[in-house]
This record gives sequence, structure tokens and C-alpha cells, in this order.
Amino acid sequence: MGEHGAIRLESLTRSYGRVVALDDVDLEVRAGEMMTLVGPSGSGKSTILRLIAGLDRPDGGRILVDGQDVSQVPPHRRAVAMVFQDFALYPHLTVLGNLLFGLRVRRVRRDEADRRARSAAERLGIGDLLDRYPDQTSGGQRQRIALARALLREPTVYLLDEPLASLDAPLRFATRADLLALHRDLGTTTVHVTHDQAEAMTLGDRVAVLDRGRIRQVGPPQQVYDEPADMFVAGFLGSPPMNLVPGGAVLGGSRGLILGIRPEDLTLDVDGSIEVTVDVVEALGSESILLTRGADGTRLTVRAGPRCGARPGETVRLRPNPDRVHHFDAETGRRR
Amino acid sequence: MGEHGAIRLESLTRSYGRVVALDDVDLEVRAGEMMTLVGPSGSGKSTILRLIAGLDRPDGGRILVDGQDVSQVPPHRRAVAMVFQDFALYPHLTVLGNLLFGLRVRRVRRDEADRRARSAAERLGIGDLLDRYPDQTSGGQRQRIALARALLREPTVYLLDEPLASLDAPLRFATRADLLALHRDLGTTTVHVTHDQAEAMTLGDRVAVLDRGRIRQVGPPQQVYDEPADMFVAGFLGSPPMNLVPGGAVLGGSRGLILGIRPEDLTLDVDGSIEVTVDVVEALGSESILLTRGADGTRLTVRAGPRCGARPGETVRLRPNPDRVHHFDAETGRRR
Amino acid sequence: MTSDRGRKPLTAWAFLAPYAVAVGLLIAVPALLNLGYAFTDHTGLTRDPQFVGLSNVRRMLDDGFLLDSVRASAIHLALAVPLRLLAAVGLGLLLAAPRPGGRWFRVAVYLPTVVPDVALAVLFLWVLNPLYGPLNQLLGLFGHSGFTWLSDPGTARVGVALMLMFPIGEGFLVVLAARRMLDGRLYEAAALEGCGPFGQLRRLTLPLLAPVLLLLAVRDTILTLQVNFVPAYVLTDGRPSNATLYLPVYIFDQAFEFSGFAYGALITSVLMVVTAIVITALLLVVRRWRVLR
Amino acid sequence: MRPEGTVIPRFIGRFVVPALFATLFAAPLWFMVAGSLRPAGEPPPRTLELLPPDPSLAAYARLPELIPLFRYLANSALVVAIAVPVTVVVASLTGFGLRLLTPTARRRAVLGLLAVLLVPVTAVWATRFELFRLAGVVDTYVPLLAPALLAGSPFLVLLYAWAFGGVPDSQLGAARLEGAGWLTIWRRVALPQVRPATLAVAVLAFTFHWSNLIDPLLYLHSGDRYTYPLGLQFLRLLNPTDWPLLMAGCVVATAPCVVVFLLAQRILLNDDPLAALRSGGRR
Amino acid sequence: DSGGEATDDDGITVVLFGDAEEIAGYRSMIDAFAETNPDVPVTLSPVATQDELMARLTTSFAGGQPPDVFLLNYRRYGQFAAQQAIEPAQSYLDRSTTLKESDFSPRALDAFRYDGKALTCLPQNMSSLVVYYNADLFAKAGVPLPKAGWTWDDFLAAARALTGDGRYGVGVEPSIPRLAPFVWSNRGDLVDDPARPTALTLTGNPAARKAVDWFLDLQLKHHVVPPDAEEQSESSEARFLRGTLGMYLNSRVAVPTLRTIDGFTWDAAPLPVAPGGVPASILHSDAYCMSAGAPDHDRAWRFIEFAMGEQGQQILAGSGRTVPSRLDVANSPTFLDPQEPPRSSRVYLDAEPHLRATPRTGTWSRVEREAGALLEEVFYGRVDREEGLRTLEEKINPLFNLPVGAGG
Ligand SMILES: Nc1ncnc2c1ncn2[C@@H]1O[C@H](COP(=O)(O)OP(=O)(O)OP(=O)(O)O)[C@@H](O)[C@H]1O
Ligand SMILES: Nc1ncnc2c1ncn2[C@@H]1O[C@H](COP(=O)(O)OP(=O)(O)OP(=O)(O)O)[C@@H](O)[C@H]1O
Ligand SMILES: [Mg+2]
Ligand SMILES: [Mg+2]
Repeated sequence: MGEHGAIRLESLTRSYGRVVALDDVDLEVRAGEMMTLVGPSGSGKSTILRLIAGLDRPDGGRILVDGQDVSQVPPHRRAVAMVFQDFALYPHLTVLGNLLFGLRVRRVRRDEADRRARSAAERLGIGDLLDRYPDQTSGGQRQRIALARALLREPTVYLLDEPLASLDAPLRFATRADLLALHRDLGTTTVHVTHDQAEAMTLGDRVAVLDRGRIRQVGPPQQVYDEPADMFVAGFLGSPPMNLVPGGAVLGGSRGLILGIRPEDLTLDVDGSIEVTVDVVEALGSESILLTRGADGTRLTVRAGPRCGARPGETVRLRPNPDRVHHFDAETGRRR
Repeated sequence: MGEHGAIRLESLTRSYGRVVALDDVDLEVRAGEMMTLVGPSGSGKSTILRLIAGLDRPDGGRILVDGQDVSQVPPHRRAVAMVFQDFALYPHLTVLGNLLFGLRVRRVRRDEADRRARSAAERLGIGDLLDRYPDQTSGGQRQRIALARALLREPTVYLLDEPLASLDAPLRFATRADLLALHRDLGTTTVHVTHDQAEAMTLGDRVAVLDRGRIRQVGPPQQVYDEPADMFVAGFLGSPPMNLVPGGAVLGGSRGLILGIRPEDLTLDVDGSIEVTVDVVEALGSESILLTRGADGTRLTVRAGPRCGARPGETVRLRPNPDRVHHFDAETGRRR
Repeated sequence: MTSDRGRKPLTAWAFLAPYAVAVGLLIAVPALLNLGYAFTDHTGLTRDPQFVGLSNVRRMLDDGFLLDSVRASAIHLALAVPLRLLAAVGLGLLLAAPRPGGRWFRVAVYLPTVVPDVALAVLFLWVLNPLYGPLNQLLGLFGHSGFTWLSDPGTARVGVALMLMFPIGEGFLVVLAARRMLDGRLYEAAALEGCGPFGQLRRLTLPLLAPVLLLLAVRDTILTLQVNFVPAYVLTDGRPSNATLYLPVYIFDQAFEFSGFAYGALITSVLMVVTAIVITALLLVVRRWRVLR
Repeated sequence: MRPEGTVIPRFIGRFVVPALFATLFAAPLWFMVAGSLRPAGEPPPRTLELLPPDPSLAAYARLPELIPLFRYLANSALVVAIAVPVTVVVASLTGFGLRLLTPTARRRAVLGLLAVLLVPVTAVWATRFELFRLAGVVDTYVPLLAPALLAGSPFLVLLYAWAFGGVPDSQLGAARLEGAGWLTIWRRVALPQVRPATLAVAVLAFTFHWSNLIDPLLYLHSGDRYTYPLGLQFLRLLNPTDWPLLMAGCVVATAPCVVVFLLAQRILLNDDPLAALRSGGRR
Repeated sequence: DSGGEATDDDGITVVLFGDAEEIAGYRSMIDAFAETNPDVPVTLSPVATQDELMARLTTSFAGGQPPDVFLLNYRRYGQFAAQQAIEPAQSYLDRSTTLKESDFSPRALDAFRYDGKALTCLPQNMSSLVVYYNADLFAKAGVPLPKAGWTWDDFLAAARALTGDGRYGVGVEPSIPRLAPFVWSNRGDLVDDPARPTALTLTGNPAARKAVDWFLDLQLKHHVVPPDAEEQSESSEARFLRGTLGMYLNSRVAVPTLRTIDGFTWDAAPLPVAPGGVPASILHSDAYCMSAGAPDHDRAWRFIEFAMGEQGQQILAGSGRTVPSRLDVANSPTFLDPQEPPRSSRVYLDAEPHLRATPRTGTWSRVEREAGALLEEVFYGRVDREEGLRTLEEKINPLFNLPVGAGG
């Protein structure tokens, strides 16, 4: 495994009417890699997946899979499996019927198909749902059904469009781990779209950040987090987002620069260099988020320990970690 | 303000066919308080809101608002405003039309209604969207429109059903703060449903945790987080969830007990008492989550700093914070 | 359940009340009255019908014309309903997809529905014309000598069914609308599972449309059995040898032409029972489609 | 861009086949029009001409001389103008009621509607007359509105119920909480969102009432209250040489239905129904 | 409110049937009536076909609000008369100062005496079956033109001579009213007892059987009538209009259509007489009837008096479509207008003494219809002749014995 499924997008363009959904996108996904796409709503993430799947055609540019241009291949001939955000389960078929669908279409013998569907269901822990209809299952279960269906396709590429979006926190946490394990087992090239910070950071070998149809940065998650290529990426990845302060204000730096520092890189310290007033303390249980305001009105978000003791209205001092201050060009937004 | 809108639910019951959505629920919301309801999908959160609003009728029990039994009052006579999870904006009306709808229904004069709608829109920063249709606005904007509509109702009680669920992370973070500020301004009694950990912890004065139609615990968020009343609450609040380990295993304790410890209460420490192997390191940027496994197979989740340095496969030692080990009865699940 | 529960359902019934009153007054009462007349000697021309018990029923049991009529209706049902459904569903699905000029195609298909029955019948007199008609000329291309359509019972029935294949606008509209309601994502999912266009039709569209198709089938069955006879009446008027003497035609003739008002009322009741049986059978056959979920 | 091999079958599938069917289905109307343009008094053609050798509008000019064309048309228009709105109101009210029912109750109501659908029309023609006479409305337009009070057919009610199913509960609840009563919600929240269904019902109701022959025949007695379909019947028995007259009469009968369908379908069958709704069909 | 029109209590409602042109004629007659009788407002209530007429009448009779006056074909009036749904007109006619029984064709009147004596309705017209012929074709084929007293053999010889070259000699629809005059001419009869028929005698009565065979032979043996496919492809009327049919059997109804012919000369001739038989033709007539049960029929009668009077009949005769039942109008230039074809309009009047009517029992209209359908099967050779005629009688005869209104 891992030798198939290298994807190359070459200056892909796609517009819907006047909306430019993708604008000259180049992206390379290595064979066996899991690539995560993140970006605000409407930035073109789903469009990329749909183009790779062949559900939509580019206005310009090429899509190569293993070096072959696939533009002429209709979706049902591409060896691609997709998990849709809303799962797209067939409502008129039982869970088993949903799993068998593709196998039967590909003329797998009935008993063989049945065996494979059941084993995939077992693997994902939905073996006892097989006779239910999709609308009789919970969100988490549906997600697994959709995954099982995709597994049965045995594709060279998996496309996952926000597969965990509709799960609640505990379930999401558990399924994230399952997905990772699965990818490690199969080693199939995977492109994965998400809104979720934690998923973006943990699920992909590399992350691509999109904004309004353009790719802003591609790289391993930690690298993108630590060295955002521009202010957009800095503001988008991380929750709460990075504090962005004009140069010359509390963080120093010169004019024409914007300085950024992540909330966890500001520490409460009586000797800290920045004096701020606490506006709000959001106690998240496992940690606290302080929303603070400097004397010049600069707002700074601070991530502190679970029981940090600060109270709204109090004045505290913050110590920024100087190694982790980011510098951006105020004009272009690019990292300096 | 703050004197109106005290809500009392007295042994409320509601079933849909064979599904018991609410099972003998007692809950008191003080005037001016913000109460957050959390619980897994299907636990009856929305049902409570619908009963308070009068959109649905209880099978048994009473609902008192300011001491008055309101069961006979139809929803349009109750001074209640609700923000629905899907916002329930009228797709055929412009934003302004959406805001005017209720005013016109209540026979407010046209110019007066217009004035009030515009001022509410200004207040929530959607003054320049008034001529658009809901589907031409973004999720965050829709959320504000729904809020503005609720504001115009000038109710004694706000009911918010997962108002932030469909927003992406940065937007959700920002809107959360807005909501808090608004509640502080108006001081109106608010009942708020959420799936989201951070919202549950930060938005409410108190939290009520539901499970399968029953209330498991009510209290200030930090208290519920720190002293969960039972294993369900312990497992539900907090992400990643609390580690629950049978008594007698790595965390000590006696049989017949379940011991719980939160991931942030386990520290990497070469002198730690527990030796585990790291399975997965989820680097979230601002922190890392270690999924580990003890020699006896016990799985422990550990929350560590952003750059903790642990690698998968490595063996590390953990030090639990002894003050923060929770004890639960293995039979009943109740805190001991 | 306490009495004040379910204000919403109460309101719902209030919305249904006007319709219920109208049904009661304009359908239930007249239909019951009609049923009552079935056991009298009412001719429609006098005002003092006498109760005659089951004598109409007895006559009915050895009425050869009624037998012809039931047979004609049954064959008509078996011919026309599948044809009409096939046409409505096929064209609805074919023309549902947006395409340039698609609107005009749809208008064209809807048109025959609003063309008066007379005009349609006149046109079909030409279509079925044994010498000059396009149908026989088409058969001629395949070396067939053609039919004298309206003189043979079999071909006359086929001819009428062919004619009724044209006014399918209602079903067509409904299929169009229903097809548009289907989730496009399912088709994409199916395509990615290797399902080609034909497979999608067979495995997705038809099963998903099953409830609508059933509703259409039920409606068309009722229409075909009870209402859709006017163009046939104009075209063949029961000829030849009662092959197209559909039940409603026979009822019309009895009640109005031959002063058999009471007898017509009796056959009307029979028609209703027959329709109900057919519909029930239909519903039972397709029960496992989960259409009534 | 794409190879020839795929373009041509796609073209055939997307345009040639639909066009063939469209031609087939448009043929009746075309031959009706062509037939109406034949000069009167000639023996009927043995084949149906695509276009008569020297088309003339004489038949249309003769129509008003033979029958009180404009009076009939005006009467029909009056009936339709009342009956179509009534149909829409009754169908939508009833459909909305169905929408509000719980699933079990709805299933029962649908079965009830089915039972109504089962009653043959022939069962009520003559017996209704008795009711109308007792109400003193024979020979008025009231009996012609009876089908409208029944929403044309339970089918249209179901169509509405189905369409209202698309309005989420949360919107109904929201409107409720804003102080709207159910009638207000029906009129101002639900109805505006199902305009395609309304149009479909209106088109079907228009077609039904416009071409309704049996009700006017049975319940209208004064010749000057007749509606157009009755008038059309008088042309049916004319000589074969007067066929152009019959065809012209049919064209006149068809034209309003076609126009109404054309107008409605801009929204009804628009490729982007929401956008069409907003623009009111203007594009 | 028994009887009479409830909506305008001093007016009357008149239900008539006919195509657009006929209705226009009635309309002008009613206008004329309104001028002289302003105190009797008439609501004209026309319908197009006889089916519609029956539906309209049954509904309104059953619903208790029948029209005051209605027009009825004599073939259908039996079922109304049998149930006393009609106010007999005899006494009104006897008392009338403007109408006399002798003004009218006795044959037409006789058709509307239900029990053979008292007049039930007043017939307004009396058309007869005649032969329309294409004189040019006759000349071309060298066949002498038909004339009064010609025989079946002359007729057949002419038909044979005219057939060929895509043309046919005769066009006739196979139905009981078309067949009946031939049976009568051969001194046969359709039924066992014209007053109280219980069975058809098409096969049982040798004279009738001979006429039936002669009629069928036109198609089956001599092939002088367009066969099935040809007839369906182009009706005999259209064929005659186009000039490819020598003779066409129809009543006066066809005249307005035939008047549109300008490519050849045509005329009307009486039906041929059977060898050794008597001249015979069949009556086509519609009559004004008053519905029974109304307390007061004076107004209705006044309308009928006008319609049957000279002025009323003149107005209707103007269309050329009907033969007035009033003999003075029928013999007037209004009807016999020499400028308008057919030149021999007299043949309708000459046929009057030989007119006969089919039985007027309650089930006759049904008998006629079902028998016609079965006769058609035999005529076009779809079934064997003997077999077909036997089935015809077997299926039809039970219908005679049914009480009115009882089904099959
Ligand atoms: N079928 C379509 N017709 C018109 N516009 C479209 C269509 N599909 C996508 N768009 C537009 O293209 C842009 C990109 O859409 P896309 O679905 O790729 O965004 P996304 O990044 O997946 O957003 P989300 O996170 O909300 O799913 C958006 O502005 C969207 O409105
Ligand atoms: N109208 C209804 N008909 C039938 N069952 C219902 C209905 N409304 C709610 N239920 C059931 O009642 C239970 C509680 O539903 P409720 O909507 O209150 O859950 P919830 O806590 O809001 O869940 P979620 O987080 O998914 O919104 C669920 O099992 C649900 O299936
Ligand atoms: Mg997307
Ligand atoms: Mg909910």
C-alpha cells in the first residue's frame, strides 16, 4: 500500500456563476498520506474534494492521479471513496443494504458481498445495526456506516468531507482516534476536510489552509501552527485565535508590522511586562481563558491553568514568551 | 430586570409514543439567571425548552413562571423568546422582514416597528444586511438575526437551543462572548442548550446535566466539573473526558469503586507513580493529548503542554494529583 | 390523556373541518343517497321511487352487458395505467434535469393535458385511421399491413389506451417535482460506488420515488376506472362489441340514457367496491416498499 | 475539450430524445391549430396537414357569430376567477391541517382522503342536484364552486401536505412564539414558502375548472350563464366541413390553459425555484 | 316548487338540443316569441348532444326541478311517456285557438301518441331518409338518375355502375333506422308487435330477413359500400363531399353540409322500393314536450303554440336543416326554395305518406343502440352473417321485456 493514490492538482480553477470557488489551486498529496484541508466556510474545501471525485469538472487546470490525467474519467470509474458531511446514506435501504449497494453494483457475488459487508460492519462496531434503516440510527452510528461503506469500496483515495462535524464532543473524540487507527492500518491516500481545530491538528500528516479559493499554506500541522505563513492562517488555526497586535503597542515591534502571540504563550506573572485588566474569565474546567484589555485598549486573550485564580476586573501582568512572537507585514499580512 | 422570569419545572413528564423524552424532571431557574442544559443527543434538552415555550404540552407535572402555572397559556401569550438551533428564519422574508414579522403580528405601528427593528439590528451589528434574504447571509450573521428577532420580542425568558452549534470555531468563540455580554446587559432569565463543552462551562450561571430524560446534576459549571455527581456527568463534561479506572488498578482504591481522574490532573513526571506506554500523541498546537496504555491495559488520557516531547511508543511515568481523584460507586455510578 | 392536551392536534383538526364539512355535504350525503337509490326502482324521471329490495342486484347478476363492461374496464386498467405511468414517470425523469430549453420540452409534454377531449379524440381518429393514419404507415415500414383499429375489440382497446397516454400532465408534473426533491448527494454517493446512470435509475431513483409512484398509481387507477372515459366516449362510444364500454360509460348510459337511475346507482357502488379492491391489492403488493412510513 | 465519442451520445440523450418526445406531445396542439386555420367549407382533409394550403382565420371570425363566444368566455373567466382561489385556499388550509397532525393521525386522515377519492363522480352528479335545489342555488354559479370547496381533489390536498412538510417545525414554533396565531402562520409563514405547490395547484385547478363540462351541464340552465366548455359542445356536432370551427373552438379553449401553465411554470419548474420565487418569475 | 323553474317564477325554461347553428335558429325564434309575449320570459337552455340532453333532463327530473318545455326525439320519448313524466299535449291542442291538429303531418303526430290515441308531445319536424346522389357521377357512368318509384334493382345496378376506380356506389351507416325502411318496403317488420314489441323479427320474418340480406349484401356480396377500413378512413359524408361516392343515404340533416358542395351537382331522391313492395321511409322527428307535475302549464303551452305556429316554423325552416311538421310551411317557398339545393326538396314531402316510425316503448332507445352496434359487426363482415344475426336477436330480445329503467 501507499504506492498508489498520489494526487496532483495543477492550477485548478472553478467558478459558480460569479463566485470563484477555486482560484488557481496547486496541491500535491503524496501516496498514502493523509492531507487535511481547513478553511472558513465557503473557502472551496468541498469543491476540491468534488473535483477529485469527478462529481464536478474544473473550469481549468488538471487533476492527476498517479500521474494520469483523470479529467475524462466519470466518477463511477474512479477508484475514489467519499464520506459526505451528511453521510448520504440511502434512506430506502437497511444498513446492510447500504453496505451491499456498491458491492452489488460491482457484481460481487451475493454471499461474498454479504461476508465482506458484515466483516466491515464488525470492524466498525455496527454489526448489530445491520437490519435497521439509517433513520433509526444515531449520528455517530451513521458516521460509522458511511465509513464502512467507503471501506468496502477499497479505493485508492479516500475523501472525507467533515466526517465528524455532526457528532457531539465525547463521540467526536472517540471517532477521531478510530479514524487515525484506520488510516494507519490501510495506508490509503486520504484527503480530509474539517472545520474543527483539534481534527485539523491531529488527523492529518499535513494541513492545507484555504481562504477564498486559494491555498494559503501547506505543511505539517505543528509547523503551520508554529509558523503561520500569514495573518489569515495565524488567525484561523488555534482556538482561541492568536492575539494580533499592531507593532509599537504592548508587544513592541515597529510600525508597519503586526505582532502575533498565541494565548498559551502569554503567562500570568507578577513580573510580566504587560499590565492588563481582566474583562472575562472563561473557566473551561480543564483550563481558563482570560479576555483582557491593556491600558491602550489592546485586547489580549490568555490561556491559563484550570484554577488560575484571576477575577474579572482585576489587574494582572502578563509575560509573553519572546521566542513565540510572530511578525507579520501589516500590508500584505505575510510572515516576516 | 432580573425580578421577572423565575421558572420552576415540577416533576415534568413527556413521552413520544414509547420514547420517554422527559422523566420526572424538577428544575428551578432563578430570575435573571442563565441556566445551561447539557446532555447527549436525545436526552430531552429541546423538549424542556419546548415545554417552557408552550410549543408542546407535558404529560404530567407543572410549569410555573413567576409562581404562575402557565399550562393553559398558549405560546403566543407567553412572554418567551426562543432561538432555534437552525435559527428558524423565514426564508421568504428579507432580514428586515424577519425582524418585523413579530412586531407586525403584534400590531405595532409600521413606523414604530421599523424603528425598533432597525435599532435591534444595529445593536447586533447586522444593520447593513437588512435587505438580504437569510440564505444570503453567513451562519454567524444568521445567528445574530435570530437573536435580534428574539430581542424584539422583549420577553421575560430567553430560550436558546444550541444557538452556536452551526458556527465554525473562530466565529463560535466570538459569538460566545457577544451572548454573554448581551445577557449581562439585559439580565433576562435565559435557558440555554448546548452540546459544546466550552459553552457549557462558560455561558451559564449554572449547568444542568441531562441523561435520558432525567436531570443528573445541577450546579455552577466549575462545581459540576470539579465534583461530578456521578460517572455519567464525569464522563460527559470535559474533553477529553475523565479517565475512569476500576478500583484496584493503576490509581489504587478498592474494588467496588471506580476511580476517575481528569487528563489535566495527570502530569508527566519521571518520578510519577504510574508507568504507561504512549500510543498516540495528538498535538493540538496549544497543548498535546497523550493516549497511553498501562501495563495492565488500562487506557489513560493525559493532557500535556504544547511541546511536551513525548513520542508514540515511548514509556513515560505519570503523576496523578491525589486531591483530584474522584471516587464513584461501581454499581450505582454515584459519587462517593 | 388529559383533555387539554394536544392543542396543536386540535388546531389541525380545525383546519381540516371546512374540508370535512364539504366532503360530508357534497360527497358523503349524495353518495349515500345514491347508494340508497340502488335498492329502489328510481328511473330518474319520477319523484316517488319505491323500495324494491334486491331486485336490482338480481338483475345485475345476469346482466351480460355489465359483464362486458367489467371486462372492458379491467383490460383498460391493465393497459392504460402502466402505459400512462410509464409515460409520466419516464418523461418526468427524462426532463427533470435542468438543461437549456428544458422548460419548453416540459411545456410540450404538459400540453395534451389541456387540449379538450374532443380535439384529442378527433386527432386520434386520424392517428388510428386505417389507411392514412401514421400508426399504420409506421407499421407498414416494418412490413405489417396495419390494423383497422377501431373495428377489432383488441386493437380498439389498445387505441384508446394509446390516446390516454397523452394527457398525463398531472402525473408528469408530480414526478418532476418529486424528482427535484431527491437528494443529489445520494446520486453522487452512488456514482462513487461505481454505479452508472442506469444503475442509479434502478437502485436509487425508482425506490426513492416509490411513495410518489404509488400515489400516482393509486390516483391513475381511480381515474382510469372512474373518470377518464370522456375521450374514449368520444372516440369509440363503447364500440366495437362493447370492447370499450367502460364501467363509467355503462353507468352514464344506464343512469341518463336509459332511465336506469337506480340500476346505475347500483353499478356505481359496484364500481366503488371494485376500485377499492384494486387499490387495496395494490397497497398490499407494495407494502414492503416501506412507502407508507 | 471532450472527445467526440462522449459529446454525441450526451447530446442525443439531453436534447434529441427529449425533443422527439416534445414534438410527439406538442403534435395534438399543433394539428389543432393547423386544423383551425383551414378555410371553411372544404371537405375534410384525408391526411392531417402540417399547415393548410392557404391558412385563414375565417373560423375564428365565425365563432362569435355561431355562439355567444365572449359571453361564454366571460362566464368561464368569472367561474375560474372565483373557483381557483377557493380551491387554493381550501387545499392549502386542509393540507396545512394535515401537516400539523401527528404522524399517526396523519396516516388516518390520508386514508380518509383516499376513501373520498374512491367515490365515483357518477355517484354524486344527480344526487347533488337535490341538495342544490334545496339550497336554491340551481342555475347559479354556486354548484360550479362545489369542486373548489372540495379542493378539486384530495390529490391536491396531499400535494400541499407534502409541500408544507418542508417547512420545519422550528419555524412554526418561532412564529408561534412571536405571537402569531395559526391562521397568520398559515398565511404569512407557510403559504409563501410553498409557492411552487400553490402554482401547481392553481394550474391544475384552472385546467379543471376551465374545462369542466359536466357541472355546468347539469346545474346551469340559463343559456346566458353557460361556460365555454358547454359552448364548445355546440361546435362538436357541426358538419365535417365546419371542422375548422371546432378546432378553432378547441384552440380558444386551450389557449388560456397554456398561457396559465406557461406563466406558472416559470416558477413552478424553474431550475432554481428559490431565485424564481424572489424575482416573482421575472428573469 | 314542484315543476317549473324556481329562479324566475313567472318565466319558463326551455331545454333544446342542437349544434351551434340550430341553437342560433332557436334563439331567433325565442326572440320573436319575446316580442309578442313580453309577459312570459323564456330562459333558453340549450345543450349540444342528445346524451347531454338526457343527462340534463334526468338530473333535473330526479332533483325535482324539471324544465317547463323540452325538445325530445321520438326514439327517446317513450321512456319519458312510459313514466308519465310528460304532460300530454292532446287536451291543450284540442283547446287551442291557433293550432289545429290538421295543420301537421299526421305521420309525425302519430309518432307521438304514446298509447296510440292521445298526443303526448308536439313534433316540430318530420325528416325522412332519402338518397342523395352525385348527378355528375351518374352521368359519367351512364346510369339514369334515380326517380320516384325506382326499385332495389335499379338502386343496386346504379351502385354497381358507380363503384370502381376508388369510388363507391353507396354510403350508408349500418343501423336500425337505416335498415328499417328497407324492411318495411319489403312488407316486413322489425318487431313482432309494433305497439307492444317483445322481440326483433329480423330473422324470423321472411320478408324482413330478405330485406336484411339485401341490405347486408350491399357490403358483403356486391361490395358497393365502402368496406370497414375505407369507411373508418373517410366517412361516407366526407366521401360524398369529395365526389367519390355515388349515393349517400341520410335524412334532411345533411343538407346544410351538402350545400357547401360546389364541384358537382347533387340532388335528393326517394328510397328505392322493394320489388313488389311498398314505398317506405322512416320518420326523424323531435317534439316539444311539457314536463308533468307543474301546477300550471299555460305559459309553457303558449310557447309551444308559438313555436308550432306558422311564424315559429318559418323561422326554423329557414336553416334548411329540418323539414317542418307544419304542412303549410313545408309546402311554402321557405322550405322549397328552388334557389337552394337540393332541387327536389319535394321528395321529403312526397315521402310523408309513407313515413313510419319505430316503436316508442320505454326501452326502444336502448334496443336501437345495442342492435346497431351488433348490426355493424355483421355488416362489415367482422362476424359470420347467420351467427351474427342470431347473437343480435339473442342479446337484444331480453331488453324488450325489461321494465323501463331496469338494467341489462
Ligand atoms: N453548486 C454550486 N452552485 C453555486 N455556488 C456554489 C456551488 N457549490 C459551491 N458554491 C460556492 O462555491 C464556494 C465554495 O464552496 P465549497 O462548498 O467548496 O465551500 P466549503 O469550503 O466546503 O464550505 P463549507 O465549510 O461551508 O462546507 C462557496 O462560495 C459556495 O457558495
Ligand atoms: N415530535 C417527536 N416525536 C417523537 N419523538 C420525539 C419528538 N420530539 C422528541 N422526540 C424524542 O424525544 C427524545 C428527546 O428529544 P429532544 O429533542 O428533547 O432531545 P435533545 O436533547 O434536544 O437532543 P439533541 O441534542 O439531538 O437535539 C428523543 O429520543 C427524541 O427522539
Ligand atoms: Mg463544504
Ligand atoms: Mg435538541
